[in-house]
Amino acid sequence: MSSPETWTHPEPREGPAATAAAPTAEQVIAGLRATSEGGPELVQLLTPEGERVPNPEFDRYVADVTAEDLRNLYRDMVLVRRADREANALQRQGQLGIWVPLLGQEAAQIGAGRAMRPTDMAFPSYREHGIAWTRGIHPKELLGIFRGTDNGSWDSNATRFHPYCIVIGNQVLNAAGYAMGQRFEGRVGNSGDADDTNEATMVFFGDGATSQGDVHEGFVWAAVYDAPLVFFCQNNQWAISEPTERQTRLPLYQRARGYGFPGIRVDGNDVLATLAVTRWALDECRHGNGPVLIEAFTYRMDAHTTTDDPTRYRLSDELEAWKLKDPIERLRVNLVRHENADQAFFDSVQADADALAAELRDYCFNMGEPPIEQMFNNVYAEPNPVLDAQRDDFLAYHASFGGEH
Amino acid sequence: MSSPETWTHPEPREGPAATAAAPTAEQVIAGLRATSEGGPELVQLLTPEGERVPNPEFDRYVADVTAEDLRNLYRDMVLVRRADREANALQRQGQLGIWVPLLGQEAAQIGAGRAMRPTDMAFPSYREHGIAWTRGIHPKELLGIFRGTDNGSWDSNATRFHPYCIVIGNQVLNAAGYAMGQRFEGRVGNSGDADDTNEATMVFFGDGATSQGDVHEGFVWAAVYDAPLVFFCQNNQWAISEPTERQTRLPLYQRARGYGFPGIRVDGNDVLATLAVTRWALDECRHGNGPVLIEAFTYRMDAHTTTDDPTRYRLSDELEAWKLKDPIERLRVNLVRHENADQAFFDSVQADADALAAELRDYCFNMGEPPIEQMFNNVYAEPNPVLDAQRDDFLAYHASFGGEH
Amino acid sequence: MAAPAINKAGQTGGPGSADNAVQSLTLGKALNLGLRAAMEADPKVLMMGEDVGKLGGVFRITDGLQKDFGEHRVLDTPLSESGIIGTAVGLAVRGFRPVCEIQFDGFIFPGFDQIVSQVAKLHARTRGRVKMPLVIRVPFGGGIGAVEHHSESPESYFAHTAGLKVVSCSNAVDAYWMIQQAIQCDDPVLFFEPKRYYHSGNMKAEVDTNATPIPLFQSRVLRQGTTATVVAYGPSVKVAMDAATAAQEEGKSLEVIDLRTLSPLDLAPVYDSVRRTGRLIVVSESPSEASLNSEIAAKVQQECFYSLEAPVLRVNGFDVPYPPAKLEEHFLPDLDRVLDAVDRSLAW
Amino acid sequence: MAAPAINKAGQTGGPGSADNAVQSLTLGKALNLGLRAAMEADPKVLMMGEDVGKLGGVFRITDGLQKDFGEHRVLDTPLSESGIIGTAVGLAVRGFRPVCEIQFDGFIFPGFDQIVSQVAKLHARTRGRVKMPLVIRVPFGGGIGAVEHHSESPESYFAHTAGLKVVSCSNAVDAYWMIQQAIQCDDPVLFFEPKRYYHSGNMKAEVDTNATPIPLFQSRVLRQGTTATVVAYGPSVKVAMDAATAAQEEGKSLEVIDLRTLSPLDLAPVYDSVRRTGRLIVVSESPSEASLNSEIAAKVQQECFYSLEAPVLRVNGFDVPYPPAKLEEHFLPDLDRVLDAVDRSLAW
Ligand SMILES: Cc1ncc(C[n+]2csc(CCOP(=O)(O)OP(=O)(O)O)c2C)c(N)n1
Ligand SMILES: Cc1ncc(C[n+]2csc(CCOP(=O)(O)OP(=O)(O)O)c2C)c(N)n1
Ligand SMILES: [Mg+2]
Ligand SMILES: [Mg+2]
Repeated sequence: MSSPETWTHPEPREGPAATAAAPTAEQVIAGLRATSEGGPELVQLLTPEGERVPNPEFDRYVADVTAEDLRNLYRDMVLVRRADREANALQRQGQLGIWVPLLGQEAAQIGAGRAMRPTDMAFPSYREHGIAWTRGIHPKELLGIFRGTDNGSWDSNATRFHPYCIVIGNQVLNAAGYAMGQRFEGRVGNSGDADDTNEATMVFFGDGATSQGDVHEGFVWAAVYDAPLVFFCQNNQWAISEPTERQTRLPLYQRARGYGFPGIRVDGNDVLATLAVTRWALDECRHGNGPVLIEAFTYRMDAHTTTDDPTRYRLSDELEAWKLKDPIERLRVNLVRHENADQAFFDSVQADADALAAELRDYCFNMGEPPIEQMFNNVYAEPNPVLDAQRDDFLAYHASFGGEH
Repeated sequence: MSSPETWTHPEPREGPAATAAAPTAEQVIAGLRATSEGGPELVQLLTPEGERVPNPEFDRYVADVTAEDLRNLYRDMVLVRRADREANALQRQGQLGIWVPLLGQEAAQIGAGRAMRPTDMAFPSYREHGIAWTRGIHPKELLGIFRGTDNGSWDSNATRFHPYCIVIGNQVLNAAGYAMGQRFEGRVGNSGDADDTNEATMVFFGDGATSQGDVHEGFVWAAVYDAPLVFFCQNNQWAISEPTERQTRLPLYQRARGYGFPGIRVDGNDVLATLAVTRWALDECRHGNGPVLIEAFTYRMDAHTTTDDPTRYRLSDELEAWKLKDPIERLRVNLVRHENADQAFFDSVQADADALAAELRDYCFNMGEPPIEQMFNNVYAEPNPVLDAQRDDFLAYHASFGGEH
Repeated sequence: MAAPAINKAGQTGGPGSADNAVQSLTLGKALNLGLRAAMEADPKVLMMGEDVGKLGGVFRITDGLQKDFGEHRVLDTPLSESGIIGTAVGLAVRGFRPVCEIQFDGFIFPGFDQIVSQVAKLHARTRGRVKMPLVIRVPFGGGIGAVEHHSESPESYFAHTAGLKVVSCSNAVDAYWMIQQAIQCDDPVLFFEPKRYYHSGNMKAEVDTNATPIPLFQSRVLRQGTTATVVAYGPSVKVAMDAATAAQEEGKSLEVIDLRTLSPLDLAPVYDSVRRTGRLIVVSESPSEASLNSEIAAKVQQECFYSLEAPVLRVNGFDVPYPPAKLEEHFLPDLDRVLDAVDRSLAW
Repeated sequence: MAAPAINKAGQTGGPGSADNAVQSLTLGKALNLGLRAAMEADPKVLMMGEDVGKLGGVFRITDGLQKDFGEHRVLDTPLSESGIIGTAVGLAVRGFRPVCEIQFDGFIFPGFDQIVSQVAKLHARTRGRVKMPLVIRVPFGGGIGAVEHHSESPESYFAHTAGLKVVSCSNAVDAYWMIQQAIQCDDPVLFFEPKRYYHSGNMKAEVDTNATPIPLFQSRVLRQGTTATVVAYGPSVKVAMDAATAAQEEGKSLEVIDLRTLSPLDLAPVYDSVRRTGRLIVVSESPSEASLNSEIAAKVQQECFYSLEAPVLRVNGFDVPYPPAKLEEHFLPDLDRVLDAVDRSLAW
């Protein structure tokens, strides 16, 4: 597999790109704007300094969160980040064709993911490694996508975590349909004990995706069919090289205003706030008040993918400003300040992270080559004589090289 | 050409459709709701009874409208309705394959159309016979579409009236692009005398169309590029058999709220209000404050097309209620009440309408058959040897029948 | 297959009940009864589309279904084709078997991305874990005197798309069975219906709802002959049959094959036939460049290389946008163009 | 043609100036200079697409253009392909000549409706009054080790669509000229670029910016031969040429033709060749069912019926979704599969 470097960039020999343009004034302003706190309507429960701020509306959604729960959220985030960094390194070492970093979005994903019940369903985009983690999917199950052996190896039925979706935004309609199905099956609006049988769906997409027609149609359908669907938009400020200004005039959570369902902006670097807001949104959906749009205001701290070069389009100042709001750091400070975690805990998390990284690495190095038949199998659920003949011909042809080919 | 009746309905022999269902309770309610005045935010300058009501915000946009202007608006509406009815009759007589009635939407279209300057551009859907009229297009230029001889014979460059668009909603993006072009060429935001060089674009679509992804993308692009584009949605309450409840929870003008540009609902049966609101919106656009969404709240008083049977899905009560708000009648009453028109005027309009109908009829009866080559010509602007050979072969083949075929 | 066996369908009373097993039906009515039978047989079967509920669809193919099965099984959807197909994908993931109606052929394109990127690929993407038992019904083809976008033949786009299956019915008997078989199929099926014959009285046929249908993905020899083979599908089958009747008067015996399945193609009967007749004419309303007819020609010239006495000849719509109605008689393959192709083949 | 004459392009200094007329360029750089020349030659030429501005596109093909021509001529657009193409239509109506970049082949489908219903039909719909001088650039094909949707070959969909023109370049010289010619063409052109060779150093070629290019819609014989003819386009041309080199060592002389134009097809050189060699192999990464290769086979079996000594054989990608990267070497036609087809043809 050729390294993606060779295809998204001119070869190094050609020298530095002629126009590695410095960001313009507008971009500087946009960048700085983005580092503000996300506007007055941003829901925040933990400040960047790790202080717990009261929120009369949302406190009750995390009233049951114990110190242990907080430690678990912290552990989730650290492990997910560590897996992300390890995978990024594996790409650099040529073990993966490409990697899509999640760095900086850990709180948004762990907060949202941990708000879900096992019976809820999730439709991810392609950067949802943290959500995957909360669905019980080991990071190694993601690797096939990026190494090029399969399109992800988890069981989407068992985990209720749909396959990654790479076509921007079109999974949103699939999620809307699934949520309609939950409603049609009577899994919405049951009260009392039967509340346990209620279900909801979450769909994940980025700021850039909001421009796609399918996302709009998802809003329309979910609204018209009262579908129990939480639209979870991770606004990480960038769609590859394009700032959110290329997609919208208004904060994205306000998009919901035109459809008649609630939209809310949460501090996506605050795991507690994200947990609270997502719990609220899922509750609304399960009780028949869906859909809901959540904009998690966060930041993509790394490149778009390992083939991307952010220095061409954004200032490093911007990244520095966001580092002060690191999602993991603020929970760590909070845990320490309230003496909810001691050094032993942090050491154990560190050890777990090391072990996870080693496991991931090991797994990656030992991933086999997929069998040729895989390309032909499962294209159809039922027989297809035309394709079967193609397969048989090719396998015979291939065998004629004595396995050398 | 087979009559559309034979293809959209079972043959008469098969008896009445088994399930010509009476509307459900929800539909009755929906229908009645629709006959309300469109909500508190509806802009109205003429009540259904023809009374002029003051409107501090919009009065100034029609302050220059003289009695003669009012008479001209009336004349426009009567002539457009007459052409519509004549074409409908021509379809019944087998002269047209299908007709798309405009009945009931005359005020929305004449008000909007007369607000445009000749240098503005319009992108219609397929029911915009009234807009066409205001662009100086004779109704006979529309007939080819419905008789099946061409796709409309007007010159869209000269009239600045784009061809009819039948794929729901996709002209909205085309209009957004055109308006972007106006901006790129510096035709927006010029002040003083140069205001005359400012241009804007209007795009017309229905309530049903608002569900299409392309309409959303049109909103996004126009907003992001500050395009001088007026989105003019004629909410005629129905998309074929589907009430607006199938498309949205909220009044449609509120859709704009999610994009950061103004949305406004106007009484689409009030030609004066529509004129005022559209003038305002075009002004905003020309001065660089676009885009704007207008929802013209109106009613489709006839079937969707001549092949449609509205008795299957809506109550005749609904139509009766809307008849009380007839757009032509209210202006007539107003003209009479203020003695701005006498019987001679009404007689002359009647005579003009009769003449127009006769002309249309006459034109229709004398429309020739299109030449076979037309099918091949103009597929490309430059030569295409493959198609040219197909054409030559077919023309030779056809000629071999001695023109009998 | 997840759905109940097909011979259960339509035996529970109503229009398709056993005591009334043979009925003379138009193609449209046969589809309607086939859909009804499928809905009765499996509560997971849903109908979705624009105007399919109260109105019964602009062609009335879903007539009466919403009334009898309710608004949660027959959905009058928002006006968005990507939405219809995209939500159907999600419903299928959830275990439903959605049957989507695209109102007219020319309006399938806003849903193209969902079809190509999701419908066609989800089963492969999940290595078989997620099935896509989805049917997309498309009234297609011309001859109805309609306006732009209402008479197109987009089937080749889908036959070119790996992961989809594509079929077309040409008569009431097939319509009744094929739609049920398509709904039972665990693969996504694009189902092309020859709208011009929906309500045609002289296309009525006796449909025996107790019969055992032939499998969905098989072509069928409709008429045997020796002079040349004519292959067609959907609305062109009638053209081919009419041509065969006319040819007979001139002493030419045409073998006519109804393709029925467009993907996967079932060309064994065609190869058999061409090996006997040595000549093949393929007929379709679709433009010809890079089309299904190109594929048939490409396959037959390979499989029957030594049997062909003339090249495979194609009778297609032209490579132009579907023309205004007054010109469609010239665009559409007709009996004369088929006979002309037969003559050219014979004279090769 | 509305745009200034092409030989003016690139003669006004800068990288393409006269005193530096011959340069050794990668295919990607040649495209970049071709686009620059087109923008210099005609102020109505616009670039639009995702990330085409500051970033210069994910492949850097528009590198430096926004900096030099401004944000109103090189548009970093919202993330919506229907929007890119749909607004380009409006801009073209207004008199612009938009060049749209689709970031990867698999992402053209959300824009499919605009292409099929508007781009392809507006000129016919207006009986020639509205021109559509629009170019849609599509980096296409595989071999880059990418994830799903990034390696597809959707060209057949467009070749099947009346009203469009479709071309593909296979080398730097063609890339430089063909992109300028496509932009000057008054018809909409789908422009397929073999992304896998964008930055390939050993595909560098000497591009003489003062030369006179051959017309856009012509195929070209790249290598003469007598044993069999091999036809290819885009990335497969290199495969065909490599096969010809390898075949030569075995004493077989392959004639290689680069199609260049996929719609309209220019098969005269192919017919000529097949009449001499009697054998034809067509190569393409696209799935084969109802594809361009089917079309070529269908046409050649007709035009060269008495010359063919074996059927036209196709070497295509398989009819499966493009596989994960580790399997793409098996999916993609390679030298061996071409040689195998040559052998099968010879043995027929
Ligand atoms: C339909 C489509 N168009 C283009 C792309 C290429 N692409 C991949 S990611 C991306 C940017 C997405 O930005 P956003 O939605 O903000 O998500 P993020 O990557 O920031 O998480 C683009 C343009 C794609 N995958 N799908
Ligand atoms: C993409 C597309 N899908 C379906 C249709 C069929 N169709 C024609 S008109 C119509 C309803 C349109 O309703 P609305 O937008 O409210 O406009 P109106 O006809 O009421 O003026 C439908 C579904 C179409 N023309 N285009
Ligand atoms: Mg983003
Ligand atoms: Mg309407």
